[in-house]
Amino acid sequence: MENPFAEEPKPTSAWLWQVLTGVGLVILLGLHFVANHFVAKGGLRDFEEVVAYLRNPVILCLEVLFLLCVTAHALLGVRAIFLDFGLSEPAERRLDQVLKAVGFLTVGYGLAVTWMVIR
Amino acid sequence: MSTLNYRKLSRSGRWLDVRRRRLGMWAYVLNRITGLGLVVYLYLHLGVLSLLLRGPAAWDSFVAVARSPYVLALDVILLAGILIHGLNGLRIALTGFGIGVGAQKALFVVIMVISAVALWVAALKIFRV
Amino acid sequence: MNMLKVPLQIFRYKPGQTPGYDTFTVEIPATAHVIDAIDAVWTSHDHSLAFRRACHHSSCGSCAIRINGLEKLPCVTRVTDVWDGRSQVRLDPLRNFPIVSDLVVDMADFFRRMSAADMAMICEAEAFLPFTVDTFAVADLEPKLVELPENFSRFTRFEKCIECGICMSACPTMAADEKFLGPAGLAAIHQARKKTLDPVKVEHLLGLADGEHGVWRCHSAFECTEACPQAVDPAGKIMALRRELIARRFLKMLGK
Amino acid sequence: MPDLLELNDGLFVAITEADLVFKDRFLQGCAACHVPAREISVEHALAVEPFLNPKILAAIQVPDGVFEPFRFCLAFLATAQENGATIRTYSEVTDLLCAGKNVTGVRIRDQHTGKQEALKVDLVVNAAGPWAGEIAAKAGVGVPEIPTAGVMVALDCRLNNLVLNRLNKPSDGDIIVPQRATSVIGTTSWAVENPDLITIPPEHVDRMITQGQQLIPAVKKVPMRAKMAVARPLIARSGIAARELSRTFECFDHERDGTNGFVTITGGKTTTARAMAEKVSDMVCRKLDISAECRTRDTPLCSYRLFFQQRGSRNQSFVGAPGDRSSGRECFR
Repeated sequence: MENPFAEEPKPTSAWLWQVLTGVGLVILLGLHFVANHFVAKGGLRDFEEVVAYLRNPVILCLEVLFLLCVTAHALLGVRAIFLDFGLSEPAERRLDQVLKAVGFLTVGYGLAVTWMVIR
Repeated sequence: MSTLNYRKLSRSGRWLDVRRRRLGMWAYVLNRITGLGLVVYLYLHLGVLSLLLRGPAAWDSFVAVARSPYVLALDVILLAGILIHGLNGLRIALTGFGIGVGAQKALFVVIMVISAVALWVAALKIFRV
Repeated sequence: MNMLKVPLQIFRYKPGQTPGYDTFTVEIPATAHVIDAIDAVWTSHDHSLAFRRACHHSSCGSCAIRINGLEKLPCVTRVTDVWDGRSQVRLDPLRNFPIVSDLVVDMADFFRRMSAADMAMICEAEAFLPFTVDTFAVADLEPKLVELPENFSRFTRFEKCIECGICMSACPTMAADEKFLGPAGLAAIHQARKKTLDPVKVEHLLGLADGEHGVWRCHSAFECTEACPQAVDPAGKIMALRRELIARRFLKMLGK
Repeated sequence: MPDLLELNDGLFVAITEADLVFKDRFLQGCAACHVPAREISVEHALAVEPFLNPKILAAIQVPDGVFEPFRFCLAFLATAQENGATIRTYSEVTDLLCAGKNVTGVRIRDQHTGKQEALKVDLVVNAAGPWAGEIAAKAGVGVPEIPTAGVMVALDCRLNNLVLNRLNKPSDGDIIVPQRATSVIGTTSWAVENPDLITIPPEHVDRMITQGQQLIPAVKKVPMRAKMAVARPLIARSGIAARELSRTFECFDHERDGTNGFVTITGGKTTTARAMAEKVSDMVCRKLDISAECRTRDTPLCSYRLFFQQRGSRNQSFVGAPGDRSSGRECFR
């Protein structure tokens, strides 16, 4: 029998991205937290404050970056858990497609909400 | 050769079994549980943000609910998850880059201590507002 | 000779039958190892008990099982170290392997992994004695430098890894993902990579480890390193491979 | 087979005047057998082996090596499997099938399944090691073999690189074999009734430790990792004590006892395993009228790792099987 372990698999950067987005999150979540829950009085902004806050272009960029990082990190994490189930090759490919779709929907939704709020 | 194999489903749940396991395993399981919790929270959070689209009244009534002590208690749990997952993530990143591999257990203890202290401070701050 | 009466609870499974536990009480010397207790069951209680053993001094790696749930080599584990004097000592086959019968597991996929890494069992010896893998108590002996005899350019020594499968059994990732190269396989890739200067071979070895089910599948639980009876430190080797693969990726990005 | 050998040579050292007297005889013996033995200075010997007894009087270096018996054996079996052999592990020979005085097959019990099975064969080769006598008795023939046990003591660390021997006639505790991270002191020698039931006499273990200290004094400072005793098949010679029996091997065609279809190979040691196989194969060929030359001398062995791969199950994940293809039974817990 052929030895399946002796074949070089496709290289992957998933773990590296998980770590990079993770490090990004530590920084961005820190900022997000401080800005939204510590600086804001009472720990949360009311509607007017949220709109004003998001209209600041620097904040907007950071929040969008945060959205990208957190979605990627979360879905890579979910993917890692699913890969631990020892899926077949086609199932692994399907998993990637589904998670990519979920990722685009999540980011799209987040951007849409933000756009409608600051419009 | 006929062999006894464990069912795939029961095998897949084995990562949760921490009986007689050591610190590194606890860190892994904690990281995974907090990670799953945070994914759930992420989508709840995104869902809640849709209230912003329903205008100031909807949002501000949510803010009022969010300031109730019960929700604040949930916030403390969330914060615990974030602290453990975030700091342990840094530990995994470091060891993955080949740094502090020999000290992984000590690192885990350190992050748990930092988490506990930070959580205490944050909880005091949250409930005093 | 001081004798002990030790109750053993042993996992039993024969093809086509329902798995379960059998209990035996064996009489063995107080200085006996767990493998001697298993031997005693086989010789004086039940000749159909299937188990593996060969060298009796942690060199062959064939006897690995779980004693009270933890992966151990029964040939170097004293009964008194795992028995509290009252309760039964439970013996199970390794986890994460198909069970052939009783305490015997199917090592085929384990050795497929080891064959893929193709690590030679022989390596160069350090220039000092005594040599010990760190799990065993170091005697209070000063290390002494050794000189090579004429016509010798080096002393050789067997690799620390005895291919017992304990790390694969202890690994939580291994539990579900059959495609995972596993701690032993990855540690062997690292060791083989360290021993070669041939760039093609290095490329191939790193390529083997650089997959979704290679070094990146590890969840850093470090159970393999904790369980390894030979101080191979598979988790450390996995981290070293990650470091090298990441470094190469960054260098490639910089166009080198 | 270089992958399975630590080839670090060996040292024979003289500790007493009596050992020194033996030296010339030893060197002459080596020369007669074309073994390139050479005397090295005591200072050099102590530099090569720093834990060696500093009081040694002479040291002789000989080519030697240490192997891994289990992997060595697997390599033989893997090569046999690769060449078409079927290997039935965990199968105990419960009886021999006989037609009159002749042997026509074996009855075995597979300990994995518990099933009994009768195998009809052209010829049975009894290579059961210390159990050879027991098997031969089932055919009603005798083999002059004495299962002889020896105690070995493995230490918690490795104290020498070369195989250390006492320069004298074989005696208890006269050798320290290093392997990987251990040094193994050997050995004693006593005849046993049942090779399956060997009780280690505690005084033998003590003797290993005290005798071992003659070669390496540091032995007393190192904890014991394991102690074991296994039986070797020694060929009996009338009037010779077990300790003095040599490790030669012999091949018996039981036609001499009036029993056809049955051959026993016994005695010997792993060092002579291939030669033993050659001798018995030649005898098998002669008896079955096959004219073939034994090729084992030039046949490189397969990797021992193949042994399990050739016979084990396939990894289900890779063949894309949906779900679990096991016996369908769930292990509780």
